[in-house]
Amino acid sequence: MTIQTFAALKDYFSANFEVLENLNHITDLKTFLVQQNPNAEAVLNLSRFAVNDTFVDLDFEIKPNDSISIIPPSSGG
Amino acid sequence: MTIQTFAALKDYFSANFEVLENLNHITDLKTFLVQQNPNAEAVLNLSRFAVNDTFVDLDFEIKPNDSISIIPPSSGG
Amino acid sequence: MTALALYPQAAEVNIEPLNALPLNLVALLSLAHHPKAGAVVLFSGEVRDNSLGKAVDYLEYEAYPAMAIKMIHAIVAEAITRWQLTYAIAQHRTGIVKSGESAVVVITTSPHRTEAYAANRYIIDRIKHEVPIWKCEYFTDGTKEWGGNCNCQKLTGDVNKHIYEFDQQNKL
Amino acid sequence: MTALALYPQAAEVNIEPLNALPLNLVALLSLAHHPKAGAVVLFSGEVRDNSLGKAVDYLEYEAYPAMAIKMIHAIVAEAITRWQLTYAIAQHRTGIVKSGESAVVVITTSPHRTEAYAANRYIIDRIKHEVPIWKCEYFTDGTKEWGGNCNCQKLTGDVNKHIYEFDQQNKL
Repeated sequence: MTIQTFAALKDYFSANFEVLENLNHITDLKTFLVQQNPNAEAVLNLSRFAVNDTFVDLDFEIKPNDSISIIPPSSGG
Repeated sequence: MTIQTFAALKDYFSANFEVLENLNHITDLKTFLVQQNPNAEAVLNLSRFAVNDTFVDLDFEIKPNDSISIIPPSSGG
Repeated sequence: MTALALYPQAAEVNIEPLNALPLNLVALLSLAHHPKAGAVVLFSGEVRDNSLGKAVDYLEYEAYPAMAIKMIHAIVAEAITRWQLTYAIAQHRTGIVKSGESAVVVITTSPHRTEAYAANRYIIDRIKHEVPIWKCEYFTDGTKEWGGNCNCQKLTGDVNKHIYEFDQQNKL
Repeated sequence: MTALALYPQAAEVNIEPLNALPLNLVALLSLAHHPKAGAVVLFSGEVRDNSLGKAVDYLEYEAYPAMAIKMIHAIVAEAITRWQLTYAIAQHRTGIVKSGESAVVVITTSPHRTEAYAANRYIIDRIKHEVPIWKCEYFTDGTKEWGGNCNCQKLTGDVNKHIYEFDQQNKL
């Protein structure tokens, strides 16, 4: 699966990267990313996940070719 | 006392006229004007009175040299 | 002289409350930028091409300037104090105003948006209910009619007591 | 062909939701006139020269266009339907925005003013809470900080559940 990160998340992860591990749900991806970079836990807890540009919950099932965007809290305006 | 009228009131009275009768309160002026033109009663009942450019109640005491404005309901905007 | 001295105190900008010429929304809006204002709200009341189902040709606004000017200044000043605005102005047309033209403009600015919206609504509601300005609607069929926006007296029983949409909003 | 056919259906005017260049409030406002619209409300969110007491040099806005554009279109369309607006647009800056410049503009118009104000507030609140746009504040002391306007998760316990100022207003 491919991952996109934005804004404050880019202080912890690349803007775009690939995850090859076998992860079943969004919550597993989140756990995996916290393991990769424990400092990112706080901002990951505040972030929304989108799969193929649609927001999903943590129990959403991921398919290997999904494109996942991790969206920190909005601060437009 | 001098009287100014505006908007719909000008269909019933001059824009500016003088009242020489001895009237003590605004309510007396209102009664006097209804006597002068009974058709104006409805719009006079909806109008505010101002003495020397300040809104007053019906029991306000009028002095002979007062300048009185009769203000139909606002319809600005 | 600090950097801040370069900026005017926008709340004090003096705008004529009545204007016999077309309202220049663009010029008025351009005055509203202020380094302390994060929120700018502009309201423009415009003439519609119909009123209660009849086709409107144009409106004509009459005002009693001696009272209207003072009252608009006072309403704007009160809003500036109450919501701590960085800037506020209101200007109303007099004379003939055609469909699609602006009859009244209100601009409010504040550091955050809640105050700018609330103050803007407060100013226009009070102007519409209280300020001695009247519109006469001229219809395309040749008839005319004095508008009577403020019907509060029917509900309050007192021509000097108004019911403001602004307060109604807050009560919901 | 009736007289009405001379006017565009303003609600359908297509405005790009994201703009990398300075927002042209004047041009956008000039599109908002409509013969059925008695009320025009414009909101401009502008960059202040300070944030939490620190002097701001400029902001930089990042967006995720693939989602942001679709979401802003959907929010505006929903507001048009809900409040039966004659016209509504929203446009947000990306890139560097300096103090006093507009970062976001929302314009709503409707026959009467209650709907234009309500819809305007609704659109800006949803944009600020939901749409993937982020600001980074660059301070005059050389430091920078990602803004975090939306703290709803602290109250709702769910990053996908927001508390809108718009609804709070209605509950007062």
